[in-house]
Amino acid sequence: MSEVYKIVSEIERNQIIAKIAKGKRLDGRSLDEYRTIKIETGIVSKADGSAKVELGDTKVIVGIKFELGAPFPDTPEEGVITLSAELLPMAFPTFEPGPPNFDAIELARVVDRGIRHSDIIDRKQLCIIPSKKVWILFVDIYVLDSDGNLFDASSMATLAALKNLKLPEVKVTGEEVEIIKDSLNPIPLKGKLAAVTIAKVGDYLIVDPDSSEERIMDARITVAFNEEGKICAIQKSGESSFRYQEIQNAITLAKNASVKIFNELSKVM
Amino acid sequence: MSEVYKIVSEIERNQIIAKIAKGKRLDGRSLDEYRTIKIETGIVSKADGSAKVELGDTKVIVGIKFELGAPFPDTPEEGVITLSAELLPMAFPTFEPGPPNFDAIELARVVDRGIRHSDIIDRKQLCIIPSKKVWILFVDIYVLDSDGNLFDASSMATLAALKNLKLPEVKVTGEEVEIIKDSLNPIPLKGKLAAVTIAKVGDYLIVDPDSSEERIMDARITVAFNEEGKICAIQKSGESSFRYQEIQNAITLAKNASVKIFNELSKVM
Amino acid sequence: MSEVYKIVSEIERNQIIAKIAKGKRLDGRSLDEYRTIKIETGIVSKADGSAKVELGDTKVIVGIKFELGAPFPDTPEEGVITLSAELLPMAFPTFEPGPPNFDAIELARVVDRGIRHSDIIDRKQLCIIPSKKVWILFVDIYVLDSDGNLFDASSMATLAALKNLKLPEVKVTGEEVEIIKDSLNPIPLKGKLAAVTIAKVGDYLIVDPDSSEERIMDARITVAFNEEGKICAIQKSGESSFRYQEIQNAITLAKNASVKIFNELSKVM
Amino acid sequence: MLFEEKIPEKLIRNDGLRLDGRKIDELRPIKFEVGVLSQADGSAYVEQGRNKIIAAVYGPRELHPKHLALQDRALLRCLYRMATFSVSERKSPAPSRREAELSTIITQALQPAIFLEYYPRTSIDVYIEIIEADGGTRCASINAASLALADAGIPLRDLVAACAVGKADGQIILDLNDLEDKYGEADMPMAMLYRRGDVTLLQMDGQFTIDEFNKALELGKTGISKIYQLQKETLRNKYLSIRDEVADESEVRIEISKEVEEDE
Amino acid sequence: MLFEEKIPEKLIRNDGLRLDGRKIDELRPIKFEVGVLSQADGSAYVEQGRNKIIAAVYGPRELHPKHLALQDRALLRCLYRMATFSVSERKSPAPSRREAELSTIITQALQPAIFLEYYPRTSIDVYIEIIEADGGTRCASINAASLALADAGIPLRDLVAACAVGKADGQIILDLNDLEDKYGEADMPMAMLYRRGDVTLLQMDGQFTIDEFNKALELGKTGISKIYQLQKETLRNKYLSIRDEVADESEVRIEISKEVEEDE
Amino acid sequence: MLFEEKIPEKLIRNDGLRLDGRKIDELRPIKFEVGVLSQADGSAYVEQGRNKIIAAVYGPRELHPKHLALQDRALLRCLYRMATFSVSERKSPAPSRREAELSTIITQALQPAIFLEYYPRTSIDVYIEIIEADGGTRCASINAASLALADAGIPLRDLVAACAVGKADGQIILDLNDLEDKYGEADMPMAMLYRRGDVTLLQMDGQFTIDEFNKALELGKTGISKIYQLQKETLRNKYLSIRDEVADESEVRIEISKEVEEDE
Repeated sequence: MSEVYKIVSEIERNQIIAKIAKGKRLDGRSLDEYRTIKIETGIVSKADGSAKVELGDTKVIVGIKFELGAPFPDTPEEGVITLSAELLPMAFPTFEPGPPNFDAIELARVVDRGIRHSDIIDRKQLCIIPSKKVWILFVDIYVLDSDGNLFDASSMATLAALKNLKLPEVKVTGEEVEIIKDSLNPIPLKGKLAAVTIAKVGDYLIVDPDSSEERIMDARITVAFNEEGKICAIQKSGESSFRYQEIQNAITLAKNASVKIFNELSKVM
Repeated sequence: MSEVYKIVSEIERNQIIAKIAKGKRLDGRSLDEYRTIKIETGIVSKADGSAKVELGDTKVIVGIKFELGAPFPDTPEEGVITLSAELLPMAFPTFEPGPPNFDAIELARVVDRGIRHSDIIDRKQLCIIPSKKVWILFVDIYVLDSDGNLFDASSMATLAALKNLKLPEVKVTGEEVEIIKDSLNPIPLKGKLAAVTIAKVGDYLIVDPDSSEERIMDARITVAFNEEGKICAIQKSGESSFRYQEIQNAITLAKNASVKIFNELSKVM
Repeated sequence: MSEVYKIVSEIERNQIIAKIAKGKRLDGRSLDEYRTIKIETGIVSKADGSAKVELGDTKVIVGIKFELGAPFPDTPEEGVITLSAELLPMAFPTFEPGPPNFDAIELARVVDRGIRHSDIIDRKQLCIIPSKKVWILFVDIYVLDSDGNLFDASSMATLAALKNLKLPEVKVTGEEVEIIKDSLNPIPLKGKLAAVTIAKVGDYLIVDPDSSEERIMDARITVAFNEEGKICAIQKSGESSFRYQEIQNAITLAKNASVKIFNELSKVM
Repeated sequence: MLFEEKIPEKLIRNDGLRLDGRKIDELRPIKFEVGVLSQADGSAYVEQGRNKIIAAVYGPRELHPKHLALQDRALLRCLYRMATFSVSERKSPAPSRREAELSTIITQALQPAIFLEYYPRTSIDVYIEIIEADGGTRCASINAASLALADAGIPLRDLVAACAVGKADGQIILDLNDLEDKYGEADMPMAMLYRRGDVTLLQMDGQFTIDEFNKALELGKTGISKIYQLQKETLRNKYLSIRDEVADESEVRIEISKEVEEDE
Repeated sequence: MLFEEKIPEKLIRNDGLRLDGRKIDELRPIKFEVGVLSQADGSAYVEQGRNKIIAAVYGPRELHPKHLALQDRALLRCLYRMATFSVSERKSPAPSRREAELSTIITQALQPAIFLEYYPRTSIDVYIEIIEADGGTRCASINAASLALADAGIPLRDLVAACAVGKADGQIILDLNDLEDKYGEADMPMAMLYRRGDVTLLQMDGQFTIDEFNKALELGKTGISKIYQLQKETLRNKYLSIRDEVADESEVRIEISKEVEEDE
Repeated sequence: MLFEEKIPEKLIRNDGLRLDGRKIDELRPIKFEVGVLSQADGSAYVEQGRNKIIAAVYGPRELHPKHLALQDRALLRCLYRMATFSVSERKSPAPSRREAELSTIITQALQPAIFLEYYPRTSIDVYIEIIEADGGTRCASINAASLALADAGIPLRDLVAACAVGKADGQIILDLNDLEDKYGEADMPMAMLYRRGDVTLLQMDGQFTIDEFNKALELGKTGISKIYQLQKETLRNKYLSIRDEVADESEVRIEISKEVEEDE
């Protein structure tokens, strides 16, 4: 980071904090206000399931492809969901081409853990012949435009793409699996999931940070809830720490914000 | 590129163009004159087919190894030809060790496309049991000495190595394939292929550029012909463009030069 | 290497040589004296065999995991031993994370060649069904603390870990291999192996160099002996050469030092 | 690909139209949009048939690593990538040789259009993502990238427009779709600085007699001219809409690159 | 893993104890040792349950490659690696995504503890090797790394202590072992600068009601306080033993970081 | 390898000769050629038995990346690669560990021969390509590289000559071929600056008593002396042929490295 950049960044941080101290953010939102959410499904006809989410200016596409394959040895009766994320270099000036870096890995893991522990998908229903043949779902997240809070946007897009996914029926003869043409059905999902990210900026907690807020924030915590209000995943990240009490405040803020996400998801699910 | 190098290169370019304007090139050739071609086959006894081509000072070796394997799912009745190229760091001062760069990939692709679209090899004759067992040919091009026009030299060497290739007979019992010892036969090739490269230098088109001409050229076009005179592949490359009319002139020049290549190939095929 | 570092290194080299010329080394050892050896086995309960060796301050851990797998086609009646080494970046200031560099590859190869050519393990006893199923042993050397002479320390640790290795019994029905639970047995080893490293410093030969001696040495030779006193492997390394006569002197020094290693190994084998 | 594709018996129907109903010299439906991303300096979205492609431009900007910098001009770098779900059979997320090759091909096709000498020691980075592929992605990518460059305000000698020509059932056809690309007799992608008449991309696979080649070259040029007009319209509309927006607020007038505008 | 693991029916026995005999709020046996390596600037060995972990520190030192250097502080880099034989099924020696992820997680957990601003343009490298893994390696690694940093004499705001809490058979439990981690209902690793009350690591997988979460957070803090005390004792003992050694020879007294000592 | 190789019962026939008809202390037929490439600064082609190897030298030249440069001498880098078709079973084109290992071994074998201190901060790059392999490629590569270095006019203390010795059917044999390498009882490649008596490469696999070792060492030295003579002859002939060529044109006389010439 150059010295000049550091000074600019320090000035920017002060401006943002000054505004937040008065209960407002640069784009006019209040501290606990979520940006506009727009969800579309079925946007890629060659994908087996797909969705696009716009969260303010942030744009994320998720596409799913299925394959037949073997289950993991320790879960012989469960299908496999492989989730990965790419932060496309077009999405932000500092994103670079290359294999997934920590941020991309973390993004995929946080979304994956939310989906996994919310029990939204019964992996058993992806099993065809135990220990032999299961559906393998490749869920690929592409961040096209990164204006902050990729965790929440990607989580919504993944859920919507899973809802949009269709799998064919199969005919099993012995160990042979034959796919029945033009027999596509959606897979049942149990409930929904809302991941909500809270950023810490100085002594303040703000909901759904945009990219300028993320640039100057101290730390961040993402909390995923299921529809019953249970916490299914938490991830604190960033170079700084939360005070013990702030953790509890963040959980409350996130819980409140989850309502809006559930509402938006309901429109497509 | 250092400033000094740029100036030197500018001077060199001017010298070459001045000469070309008078109808001659630095090595005495006329604009449409091809260098001496020397083709040898069977130069590596551990290869299943091999050839060496010298085009002026350019030296290229091609070796072929066969393996038994599965066909591609979308061409179950065809064998597989896998062609790759290495620009050995010994071949030119600026060539570097490492995985194939764009130039090596382009070289392999241009040779491959010529071979593929000229229908010289009937891939069906490489099939043993449809969908199960076919011959896989690994055709590897090694550039040892790079004095320009690698496309044409590699294309000739690949053709000669394919002519030199011998495959064993097999005995098929159910799905078992047994290779019959000491039963090697060449594979039938239908016709020949001549790839001819034309470089654009200023307003001039020259045939078979050497490395000094390639260094200062604006752009390049390679055209591959089969023996009937049909075009089987074209590749324009280089950082600059051709005028619309120049494209047609280049095709004519290439067509004329192809005669010499067919003559040389006839000596070994 | 910075100029300053070079001068410091030159001074250090002169000090060490001056001392050696008087028959002593910086840590008080005589030229042909080996450091204290400490060998422990069974130190990692999740490994199938393990050992730790301390040679002075040098610390090496070796762990072995077995798997069922196919033999190499050219040795259908032999199990497979795959040996690799990691020079952990914690072990020395200049060791860097990343794939094995030349030093790590050389370390693994020298240990492997000693084990292989000493015939200590009959690979045939690792065969279950010829051409089909054999035991594959993954022997992994981790250097934790590198105070010189990794070859000898790693060689001892590998031997001790092999002694500590236990394989389960199997029941073979046709081509099915069933592993019998809780039926672990050690594998018989024929004899022992002692690898001894001699460093050349100026005109002197010293046994078991530590890291400061290795830093300033000219070259190094490692000689592995079996219990009958036969040479099973030699590796000369380093940027400089040995005089023809020095080679023979080094062999004699190594032979003498091997006695101590055989003694220490006897305590655990 | 779980359901096997049926190989078509013919690509040109008895009524002389192609399987998708187009005439032999007809382009697929095209949709161009610019300024679709918030962070990039310029961006464009292109649909050409069922191809869905986004291109974004960053630059001219400082270049890392620095030793790649050119003393006398900007370094143009294009990166062509396909989403894993953009094709029938899932594409591995690892960069393929084909992607590396197309990245360079596209760079070479765009390079002659840009006044790179205005920005020595910088880089101009063009990122192209194939969201869905349907034959002719390299040409559609060039069209998208060219729009994104203009949207980023980078001075251009001319827009680059691209289109493939080919041969199917013995006839020369324009703008091949997936099936025609796969089962046709020849495929020849072209790109031109149309107004200047410079050919910056020319590749060919298949078999052409020299006569067929000449005919194809001419048809390609015609297709390119239509795409070129559409690119310019897209930019003009964007420019007008920006002017409208701006006018509402402050009456300030924004000029976009003269190069793009002058040839009407 | 050749012998299949039996999935336990219950994780809490009828007598209220866990399968390894611990109470629900009891830590596993812990062994801390510092200064275990000769070449590293600082090092520590940790056993926590059957976890066996070594951490070593180099730095502050010159940083390669230089362009990574930070102008205003040291760059902290942690590298978490597992030995191939540390787990039931052999781990591939190639670095995994999980290792990359944990390396960053651990870096973030330690970073707030270090006065990085004292050493601009340098690096502080922390290398962690898992010799044997038994659940909760990330927390045990943080404990080891924190000790190694102190052993290297690097000025710290506070020691970082870490411990996981979770849920098994509906009960909130402390310091999960392998089985509890795998078959329990929730796992929440935490790290704190205990004395300062700063949470530097918090992750959760599984399901917690908000009440359970609050209870778990509190139990985690209690576990961390015990580990924190043990870390300090370990350093104090080392410090005393060094003083003894030194006293024998020359009576010179060595001061270790005041930060570590003052809070007794 | 589709046809299985038959393992030979004996390597030494009843008449005391080896399977290829050689005496136990006889070298394989050798062909040395220098100046075989047009672009490289120096080059050599070697056939030793059925080994076919090309070596080329570039340098002393500017070194990239620069941070690898040595302040007090040139950096010697050898790269040993095998063509995919050089061995019975196709070699993967990816660099193998064995190639990396041999590259360093060969660098160490050549390094003591070169006046690297004459060219600080530069690199001398030696590229070796195995066109066909037949046992003993590392020694044949050293012989080729040594000639290429001389051909490039790089000042040498002495030529490096290399040869393997080994054991087969209990006898010490010179210059092992593929079969002897594979099925023999010991293999010991050696390289020397022959005139100086310096051993720059010594490796051994197999089993030797100390007596056998001493005998092998002596036989290796004898083999190396013959190769050394042949290397010098090759260079002398090249030198004469250059002088002839030059004389025809201009009577100018070219001197090649005195080091190479003086010891006749």
